[in-house]
Formats: sequence, structure tokens, C-alpha cells
Amino acid sequence: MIVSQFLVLASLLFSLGVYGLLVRRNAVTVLLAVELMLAGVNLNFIAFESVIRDSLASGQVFTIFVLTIAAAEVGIGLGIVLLIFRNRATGNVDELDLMKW
Amino acid sequence: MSWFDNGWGLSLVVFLPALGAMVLLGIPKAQETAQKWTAMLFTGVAMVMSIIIAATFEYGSAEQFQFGTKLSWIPAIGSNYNVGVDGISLPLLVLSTVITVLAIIYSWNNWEEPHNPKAFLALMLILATGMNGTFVALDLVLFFIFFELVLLPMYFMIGIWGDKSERTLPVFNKVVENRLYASLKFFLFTLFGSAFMLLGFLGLYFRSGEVGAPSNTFDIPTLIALGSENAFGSGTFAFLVFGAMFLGFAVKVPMWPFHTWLPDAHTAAPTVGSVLLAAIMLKLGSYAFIRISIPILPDMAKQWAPAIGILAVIGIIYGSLACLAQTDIKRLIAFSSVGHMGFVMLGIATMTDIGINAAIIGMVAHGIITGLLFFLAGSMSHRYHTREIARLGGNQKLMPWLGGVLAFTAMASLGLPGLAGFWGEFMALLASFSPLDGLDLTLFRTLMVLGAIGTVLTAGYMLWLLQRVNLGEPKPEWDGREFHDIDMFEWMAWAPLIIATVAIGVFPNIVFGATRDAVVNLVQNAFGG
Amino acid sequence: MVNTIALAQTVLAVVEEDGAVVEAVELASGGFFAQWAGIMLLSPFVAFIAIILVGKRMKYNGAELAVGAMALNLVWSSVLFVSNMIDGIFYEVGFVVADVGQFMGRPLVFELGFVVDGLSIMMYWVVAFVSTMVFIYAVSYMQGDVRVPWFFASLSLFAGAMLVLVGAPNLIQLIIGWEGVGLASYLLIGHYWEQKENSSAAIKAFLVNKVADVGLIIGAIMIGRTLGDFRFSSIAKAAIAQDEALAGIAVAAGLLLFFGAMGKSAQFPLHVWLPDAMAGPTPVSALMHAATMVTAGIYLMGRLFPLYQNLAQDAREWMVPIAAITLFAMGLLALVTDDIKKVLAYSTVSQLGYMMVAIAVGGYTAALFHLFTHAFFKALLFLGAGSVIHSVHSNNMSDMGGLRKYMPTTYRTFVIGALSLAGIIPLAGFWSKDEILGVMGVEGYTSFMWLAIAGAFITALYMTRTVALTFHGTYKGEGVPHESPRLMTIPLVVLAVPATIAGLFNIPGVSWGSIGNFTSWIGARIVPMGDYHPSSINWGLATAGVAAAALGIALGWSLFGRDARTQQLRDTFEIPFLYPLLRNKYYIDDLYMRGLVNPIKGTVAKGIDFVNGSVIDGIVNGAAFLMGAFGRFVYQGFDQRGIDLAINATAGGTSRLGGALRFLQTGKVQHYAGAFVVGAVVLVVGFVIFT
Amino acid sequence: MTFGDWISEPTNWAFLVMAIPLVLAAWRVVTSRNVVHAALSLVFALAALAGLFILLGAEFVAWVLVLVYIGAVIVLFLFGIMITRAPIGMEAELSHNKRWPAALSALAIFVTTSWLSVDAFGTTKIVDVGVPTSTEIIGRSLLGQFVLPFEAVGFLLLAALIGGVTLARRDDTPADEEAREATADAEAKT
Repeated sequence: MIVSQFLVLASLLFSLGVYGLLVRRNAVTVLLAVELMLAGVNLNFIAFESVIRDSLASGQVFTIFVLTIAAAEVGIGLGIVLLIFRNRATGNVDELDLMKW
Repeated sequence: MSWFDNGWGLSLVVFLPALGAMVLLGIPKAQETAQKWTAMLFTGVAMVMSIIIAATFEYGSAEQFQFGTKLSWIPAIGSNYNVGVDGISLPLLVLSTVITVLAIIYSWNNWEEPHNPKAFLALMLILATGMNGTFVALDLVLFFIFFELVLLPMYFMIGIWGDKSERTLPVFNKVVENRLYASLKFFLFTLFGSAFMLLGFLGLYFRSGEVGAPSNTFDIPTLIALGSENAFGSGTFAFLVFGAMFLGFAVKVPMWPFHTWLPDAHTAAPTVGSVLLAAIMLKLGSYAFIRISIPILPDMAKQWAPAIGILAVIGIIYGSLACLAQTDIKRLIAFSSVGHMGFVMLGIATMTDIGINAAIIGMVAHGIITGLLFFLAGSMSHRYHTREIARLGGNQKLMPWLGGVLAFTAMASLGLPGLAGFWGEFMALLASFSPLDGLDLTLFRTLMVLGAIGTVLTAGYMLWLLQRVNLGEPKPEWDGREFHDIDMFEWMAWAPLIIATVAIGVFPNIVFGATRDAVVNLVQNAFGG
Repeated sequence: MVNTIALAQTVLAVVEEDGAVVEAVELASGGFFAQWAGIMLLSPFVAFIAIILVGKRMKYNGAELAVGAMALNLVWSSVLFVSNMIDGIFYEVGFVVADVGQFMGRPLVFELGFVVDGLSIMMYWVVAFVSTMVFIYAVSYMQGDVRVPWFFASLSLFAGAMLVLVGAPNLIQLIIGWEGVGLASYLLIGHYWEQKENSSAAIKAFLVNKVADVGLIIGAIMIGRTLGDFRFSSIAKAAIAQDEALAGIAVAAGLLLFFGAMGKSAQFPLHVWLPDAMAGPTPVSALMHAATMVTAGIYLMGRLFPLYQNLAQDAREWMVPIAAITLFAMGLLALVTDDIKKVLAYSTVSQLGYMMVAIAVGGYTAALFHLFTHAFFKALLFLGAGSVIHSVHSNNMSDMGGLRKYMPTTYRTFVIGALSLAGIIPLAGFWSKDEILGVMGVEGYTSFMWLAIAGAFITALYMTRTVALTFHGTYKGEGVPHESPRLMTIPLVVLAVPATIAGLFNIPGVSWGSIGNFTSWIGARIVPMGDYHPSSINWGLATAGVAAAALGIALGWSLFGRDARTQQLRDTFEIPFLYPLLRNKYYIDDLYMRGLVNPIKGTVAKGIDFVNGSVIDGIVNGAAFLMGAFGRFVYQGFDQRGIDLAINATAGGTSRLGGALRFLQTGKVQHYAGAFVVGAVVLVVGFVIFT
Repeated sequence: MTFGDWISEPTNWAFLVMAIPLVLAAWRVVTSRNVVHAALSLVFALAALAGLFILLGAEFVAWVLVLVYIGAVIVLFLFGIMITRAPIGMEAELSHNKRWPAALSALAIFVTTSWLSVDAFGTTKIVDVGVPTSTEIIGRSLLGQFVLPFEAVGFLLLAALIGGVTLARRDDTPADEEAREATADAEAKT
């Protein structure tokens, strides 16, 4: 078992997340894609951790942090989505172009 | 009191007024009494400390900088906070602190429009810091900062509290408001000179490392030590540096033909502003000649001496003649300053110990006497609401004491022997009879004669002024008007000046005791004689 | 630091600072009164300040203080005067008031102090004596006048300055006193300053003296800078020793100092201020403009006599003619003047000419002797004139006449003074004038001597005219004249005494036992004067002088003696050409006013002011306006149309570019995210490729 | 190392067993036309990921992943989907039609990162496969060395909690409030 295989897998997960991020219209699914990207990152952390194995288990600790932040992000993100939906009656990100010129 | 001797005393003299200005800013605008007492307290303590410095000064070694300190300040350019007094700066420092206090006393109940004592006092205190600092700074950067610091308060003093009348500029037919015109002219003129002065300082700085200093330096004592070996030589570089500094100092003195800001500024300034301007600020330029130009660039000083002497004497004659044509009492006094500073510069131009001593006592005397004259002119215009000589007359009858003091001061100003003004004039002439070896004897003796003729003209305009203002019957327009004679605050402000005029006149060693050794040392270092 | 040059008969030494014995002189030190003579110099100043402060509240408006100070001086100087008669005194002390630097290897110092020797003691005494008399006289004369306390304060100031002047041990202090008396003169001439003529006269006096002071100051500077020392004793010793450096400048310096003396002693052509100075109260004229202050020039010449005698002989070529012109020409002016005080003023100028010519030809004693006697009789005459004026309230002789009957004391004393002035034997004036004539003859100035004799004739003529017009004939003025009060007549009588007998102290060849004579009194100097002293009376010259005076009196009496014709005669004394010349005072005043003062005050000053306002300030303002214009050009031409154009073009371009690019700004999150991703990839790839 | 060597290692079989469903599930997450399906696919993907974590010895993290994500976050998502009334059934417009640029971007990312990873680490072996890291180590680490970030993250979470509440709360207009107060008053009276 070599580390590269995990790395490539992580990168694949991340890329799929990116694809989803760019291609999805529904805000909730965009958030799902983001979760996928975070999963790729987490895999990366754990893979390296399994190689390095330092005494602090930094990779795993960081993964926990990422998970925590992801949870927070989901909470806030869904809140925003909820608000947008409430105000504009749509959950589609491509209809949200208030920042347009 | 070792803390006092090691720089604290001197630094407090310099910075207490500025501290006072900050405290003033914290006092509500309505509490004028508190403001006055605060200003009084800070300048008063500074004055007392300067007097303590004068009292504990070691006159036996007056050529050394005492009470000084040297702290690293801007290491990147080798500039230090270096202060100290020697015999040359001591009298001027004391003069400066004393005049400031007297000015505050004078203005106690006497504020020009638009009133606002808080701002006025704050400016005055900042001005005091600038003036005191210039006299004790021993670092060119520090010197420059203090030298320039005085500009700003004075600019606002003239521009805000100044004369609000208008006049038409000749030639251009432009109507200007006196205070705005004067303040701007004063500021720009001086700044113009200062720019060149700064160039000169930078020239010295960048050359100093090449000619023997451990590194490039702004340190005045170090530069003087270099100067005594004539390290800066007598080439084009030194010529230009001297010329640049000359321009800066000459504007401040002011020497003919850079003097035209002075009558305007003096005339437009509020009374206290005129007093401080005449009494102290004009001295900054001539002091800088003595402190910086001559010892650092002795060869150049010698080379420039004839030019300085000629301009000085032109200033004497020209100022006196211009006085004869004035119709405004303050403007007349202002032009008289041009003449008197001409004597100071003539003394400096001789490059001898006697001449420089003459210059210093001339500066002190001019500070006292002309300061008093401006106080008087201010008080008179305050009472008559005019400065026009033609409308005055019979002042001696309306206000006997004021007239008497005016007569006394005019006498002192025209150089009556036995009063302070005499020594500066007489010794300047004495020195020009035999200037430094190598200077043109014929030229300087001619200058001496012309300067002596200038004293006649000085007497002429002063007596004429007295005749028109003090003597005769009061003009009908003042019939039935009650004028109050000198009040208590005026007495308190003027009495010290009157006493000093007589005391220095009778016993000039009050000044020379401090300056002599320092000046002799300076001349010997610079010219090896 | 005190530099003392103490001399005593037993010490026989001049003690310098370092104690080295320099020279032996047989003079006494004078003891207490000489060593504390400074009190004399200071007491009038004390009186001056005291009168200013408390004079108003005193019964006689402070006159008590002034008289008191002068009485103290009179007593003190009398003691010195007598001791000097017996012993000969020299004492000099100087307090250093200024060390101003190095010169000729030693410190150059200015000293204030006093010198007590024959010359200064004589002057102290004369000043104190005349001052006391005048002050007493003035108490009554000035009663009810304006500013009496100030008047006495000024008089005290004058007395003090005069004593400082005559007591000066060096040129510096002399200058201080010199200008001090000038100031007092200014203040007192302008005492009635409500009228413009009076203050103008005061200014004129001050300024003419100031012009002369230029000479004095430069002369003093030349001597001081050559010798390294301003002390008269040093100058005298150097002169006796024929000091080479001093010899080099002696003539020039001598002439410059003489020029200074010409101003104070009203020598032609700087005499113009003295007649105008009569604008002051009469006691002032008597004290300052007759007896004491105007003789300061003579005193200076006498003080520096060794210089002129030993080194500056050539200066005589200028001094003698000027003095001779003064004595003759100014006497003539007295003939045509109506104002009694101005007559006396011209007379004073003329007499000062006598003194000056005497000292110029080398007659130290003769000049100072004339100064001595002149002080008494001219003060007497002025006070007499004041008494008359006080009585008739006019200065003009055309308002007088016949006063002999009304004012007998004044008349008698005035006549004594007039005769003394005219040089009638044996009054004081005769002896001093005779001595002057004698020394002129001996020194070889014969033609000038005859001019002086002619001057004596003129003197007698105008004095006779004055006496005749004032006291004889009939009274032409208004009101009834009356004799002046006691307080005024007593000084007249007292002054008449020395005016009569003072000459006896210097009869040639006569010495009054142990007190010697005037020659020996004023010969008590640090160095011998070496001037000429006649050993016996030159009867021929004496006869000539008296004859000239008698002739003058006779002519005067015949012209003016009869009252009926006086008025007309005064007006018909119209010798063509000469009369208008005299009436207009030789046009000298006009020359000064129109040729010098008015142009300077007017044209030149205005020209300078114009230059200042229009040329120099024109350049300054022009530069400012030019900079303003340049600034406007820079702003409008360059900034607005140049730089701003570029800026605006940039801005416009940016705006248009933005207009184009804004379509990129879709507002859609995913577009941004895509761009972000692509950017990240590009960056990473770029980083990998380029490192 | 050849593919033969690689495939002969048993752990790699385990890897493939978990990796292939992971990728497929991930694919479904981003392509599914049904939001709920996408969410459930994410559950599946995360479960597979947890397996991989266990394979790499990160047991604690794996269980955290399962508990937090699968247990909580996904529930959150499902609620989100319901509340926003997202189309629950099949929907053509869940993705927009500009797929190719997105795909290219994603591909570029994948190529870049994977190439860099392989280039950098090549055949670095993972030893100690399956040896779990003790939870004690992680606990000490979290509350020792990393206590400050730990607290910070905790704070962040709290903030997110409050933020979420604030955002999701329906703001009453003043009129609404008056109306409610009026109702409350009326209730109080009765």
C-alpha cells in the first residue's frame, strides 16, 4: 500500500467536489459538493498522517478540526440558503446575481 | 542637582512651554484664568530654570557647552538630541525665556480680536519652545527643526490675530488684507531661506565624513572641531554651502535686501507677536551665523565677510532712511530693526572677538529695546485705535508715563551711551576699524564711517518720531477723551526691560561676562588668532 | 576688577595693574575726597531719580534735592579745588564694566570711573558752582511753570552727565557723558515742547551734536584701536613718548575728535544749534549753553592736549582757521539780533571760538582760563537776561529799554558781566582774553591774533548795544517791570564776584604763594602740558585789546546809547550786502535745511520707501505673483490639460475597459468559483514549471 | 513496483473495495438529479471514507466521521432540503447545462494535484497498515498542544450555532409584533 493511491483518490474526490460546485444549481447540492471537497482534504490529511505518524497525531487532529469547521459551515450555509429561499423564493445559485454590475 | 546639570534642566527649559501648550489644550475654552495661569506657570518655571542655569553657569569655562546632554535620536543619519549652552547662547536663552513671560504678563487682559486666549497662548508656548530650542540645539537637524518650529505659531498669530485692515500693493495694484499678506509673506520668505539652509546643512553632513569625522554627522561641536582645522576648505563646495546657509540666516536676520517681510509682518502682527518677533526671532538668524557659519566654515566666512559687511551697512543706512518716510508707528519701528540688525551683522562681518561680542550685546539690547518699543506701540494703538503717526501727538500730555517710557526707549534705541543700545553700535564700529587680518581695511573703515553716519540718521528718525507722537499739543480729535496711563500689567511687563536697558548700559559685563571667553575661543579656533 | 592709578607725593609712582613702577610724578593722591570723588558724579543721578519719584510731592517740586546734590558737589569740589591749589592732585580709578575680547595681546576693557586732577577739579568746581547758582536761581525763575519737577530732574541729569564727562578717565566714559549732556540738553531745550519750534530746536541740537559725535566716536575708535587702551592717561603718556603707532593716526584722530568738539562747542559751521537752543528756559541757557556744556569741546581738547601738542601739530592748520572764523563771524551775528538770549548765544559761540583758537594754537592754559572766567560772566549775563525776561515777559530787546531804573541789581551785575566779557581791565575777561592773544602771538599766528583783537572790538560793540537797548532809554514794553525776587538776584551778585576777580588768579608772572596760580592748578596732570606761559604782562598787546574794546564801547554807545534813535538805528544798521547776510545767519541754516535735512527727510526717504515698496517688494511680490501665474499655468495648462488629460484619459479608458469587462462580473458565484479554480491551477502549474 | 506487486497486497484489495464505491458514490453526489439521492450518496461516500480511515489507522476520526457526518450533518442537510422545498423528486434542472467548462476545470485540478502528489511521493509505502492510533494520543494532543485551536474551534462552533439560529429565525416586522402583543393582551384579559 503506497501513499500515492490515497492521494490520487483524495484528489479525485476533491475534483468531483469541484465539478459539483461548479455545475450544481441548487444551493443545497452545492453545499453537498463542498462537503465532498472537504472529504478529499480529510483523506489527504489521514494519508499523510499514516506515513508520518508523529507523536501528536497532527493529521488526525486537523481532520477533526476540519470536520468541526465543516459542521459549522453547513450550519451557517444552510441558514443562509434558508434565508435566501425565504426572501427570493428560489434555491438556485445561478439566479442569485445581486452582485452583478 | 546632577539631574539638572545633565541635560534635564536645559531640556525642561525648552520643552516645558510645549508641555504647557498641551495642557492648555485640555482646559475648556471658557476658563481663561486657568489658561493664563497655566501658560504663566510653564513659562515661568522655564524662566526660573533658565535663570538658575545662568546663575550656576561656570563662567570660567564659558567656551564649553554646559548643562548639556547627548542622546541618540535618529541613528540612521547620525543625528543626536544634543543640547547645551555656552557663553554665546546663554544670554540669548535667558532673554528668550524672560521676554516670553513678559509677553504673557502683558497680554493678561489685553487680547486682540478674535480673542481666544487659549489658542493664542498655546501658539505662544510653542513659539517659546522653538526659540529656546534653537538657542540650545547642538545638532543641525535639531537646530533646523526648532528653527522652523517658530514659523508656524507666528504664521497663525499674524494670520489670525493680525491687522485686519487692507492696503494696496504698489506696482501690482492689488488689494490685500494686511494680516494675510504679511503672514504668507513671512512664512514663504523664511521658508525660502530655510530651504537653502537645509541644503547647506546637508552639504556639511555629506562632506563631514570625508574630511575627518568618524562618520557623516550633524553634530555641531564635531563640525566646529572640523572647522577649526578648516576641514571643509575654501573651494566651490564650501562657498556654496556657506552661501546657502547665508541665505537662510540672512532672511531671518533680516539683512538687506531680504528684509521686506519684516515691516509687513511686524506691522500686521498682534502686539505680542511683534514683540516676540523683534525681540527673539530676529536673533535666531544672527545667532546661527555665530554658532554655525563662522566656526564651521571660517575660510568662507572670511571670504564672505566683505559682502556681509556691505549688506549690513546698506541695511543700516537704508533702514534709517526708510524710517524717515514711514507714517505707521509700528512700521517705523520695524524698519528701525533693519538698521539695528545691520549693526549686529556689521559686528559679525568683522570676524573679530570684539565684533562678535558687539553682535551679541547688540542682539540682546535690540531684543530688550525693540521689544519694549513694540509693547509701547501696541499699547498706544490699543488706546488710540490708530497707528498713524500723523494722527498722534501730545502723547506726553495725554499719558505722561507712557510718553516718558516711550521717550526713554527711543533714546535707548538710538544708541544713547549709558543705555544698552550703545554698546552694540559702538563696538561694531570699533571692531570694523580693525577687522580680522586679511580683510580689506579700507572697505571696513569705510563701512565704519557709513555705519557711524547711520547712527545720526537713527537719532534723526527716532527724535522725529518722538516729536510727532509725544510732543506738541494733542490733536483735536482726542479732545475730551480719557486715556488711562500705563496700567499694572504693562508696568510689570515693561519694568524689567527698562531696568535691563539701564543695567546693561551701565554694566555691559552682564552680557560680556558670559560671552567673552566663548567668543574669544570661537575666534581663535576659527581664525587661529 | 579695579584699575587704579594712584599717585601720592611719597609714593612717587604710577602704579599700573601689575604693580610695575612706570613713572614718577610729584603729585598728591588727594586723599579721601579724591578717592571718593565718584560720589560727586553719582549724587546728581540719585537726585534725578528721587525727583522723578517724589519731586511732585515736595514743597519746591524737588528743587531741594537738585540744589542739595549740587551743594554737596560744591563743597566737595571746593575741598578738592583748594587741596589741588596747594599740592596738585592726581587720582584715577576705573571700574571695568566690559571685557570685550583680546586686542594687541591683552584684554580690551571698557572702564567707568573718574579722574581727579587739576583739569577735572577745575571743571568739577565750575560745574558745581555755576550749577548751584543756576539751580537756586531757577527755583524762583521757574515758579509756577509747567513740569517743574521734571525740569529739576533734567537739570540734575545734566549735572550728573556733565560730571561724568569731565570726570571721565577714558574716551568711552567721556562719550557716555558727552551724549548724556546732549540728552539733557535735548530735554531742556524742548522743555516747552507744546510748541513745535521748541521741540524742533531740541532735535536740531541733538542731531547737530550727533553728527559731530560721528567724528568723536571714530576718533576715539582710532585712538583706542591703535593704542589698545582708551585711557586719557595712556594717551597722554604715549603722546609724550612720541609713540609711533599713535603718531601715525594722531592728526586724523585729532581732527576727528576736534570735529566732535566742534559740535558740542558750537564751532562754525556746526554752531547752528546753539542760537536755537535758546528756546529752553533761561537758567538752562545759562548753565548749559553758556557756562558748562558747550565748553565740553574745549575740555576735550584740553584733556587731549598732549596729543595735539606732541603728535597732532598739523591738525592746527584746520583747527585755527575754523575757530578764528567762529570767533569773528559769530560775533557779527550778535550785532543784528533782537532776541537778547540769542545775542548772548552768538556771543557764547564767539567766545568758544576764542577758547578753541587758543587751544588750537597751543594755549592750554589760556583756553581753559578763558573757559573758567567765561563760565562766570556768561552765566551772569544769561541769568541777568533771564531776570529781565522774567520781568518783561519778552525776549526781544525792542520790548525793553530803560530797565536800569526798575531793576538796579540786575543792571549792575549785567554791566559787570558785559564789561568782563568785553575785556575791560581789570575784570576777569580781560586777563583771559589777553592771555589768548598773547599765546597766539607767541605761537606765530599773528594775523589770526589781529582777527581776535577785531573780535574783541565786535564783542564790546554788541555788548554795548545790548546794555543800551535793554537798560537805557525808555521802556517800550507792556506792564510795569519790577526787580526780580531775592532768590534770583542773589545768584547774580554771587556770580558777579568771580566775574570780576577771577582774572587775578592768572596774571602773567604772578603766583599767589602756596596756592600758586591758575596755570599751576590745571597743570596738575599726569604728564606736563608744555604749553606757553607768559612770564610777564605784554603791555603792548594788553593795550591793543583794551583799546579795541574801548573803541567798541564808544562806537556802540554812540550808535545805540541815545534812546530816541535806538529803534530806528537798529533797523537802519543796514550795510548793504552784509546786513542781509547777517540777518539770515549767513544762510547756513537754510543751507542745512534745504540742502540736507529736507531732502533726506523728504525726497531721499520717500525714494527709499518707494524702492522698498515698489522695487524690492515689487520683486518679492512679483516673484510671488509670477509663481502664482506660473502655478495657474501649471494648473490650467499643464495640470488640467496635460496631466489631468492623461489622468482623465486613463480614467476614461479604464471606465470603458471596465464597461467591457463588467460582463465578466456575472454576479454568479459559480462563475467566480470556476475562475478561482482555473486561476489556482494556472498558478500551481506556473509555479511548478518555473521553479 | 508493478501493478502485479500492488494487487498482490491484501490491503490493497481492501482499499479497492472501499475506494471504488467511494468514487461511484461521489459521482452520484455531483450528478444525481435528485437532491435526496445526492445527499444519501454522500452518506454512502462518507461511510466508505470512514472505512478508508480505519484502513489507515485513524479509527477515532473514522467514528467521528460516521457519528458527526452521517449521524448529524446529513440529517441537517435533509432538513435543509425539506425546508427549502427543494425539488425532492427527479429534476432535470438540478444542474445547469454548462458542464464542460466545469468538467474541464475539475479535470485540470485533478490532473495537477494527482500528478504533483505522485511526482512527489511516488511509491512511498505506508507501513503499520491498520495499526490504530490510540484515542489517548489524540485526546492528549487536542487538549495539550492544540488546546488553543481546539477552544477557538469550539467558539467558532458556538458562533455558528448562534449565527444559524439568528439567520434562520423569522424576523417580525413591528406590525407583526404589535399584532402579537395585542393577541397576548387579549389572551391575558380573557
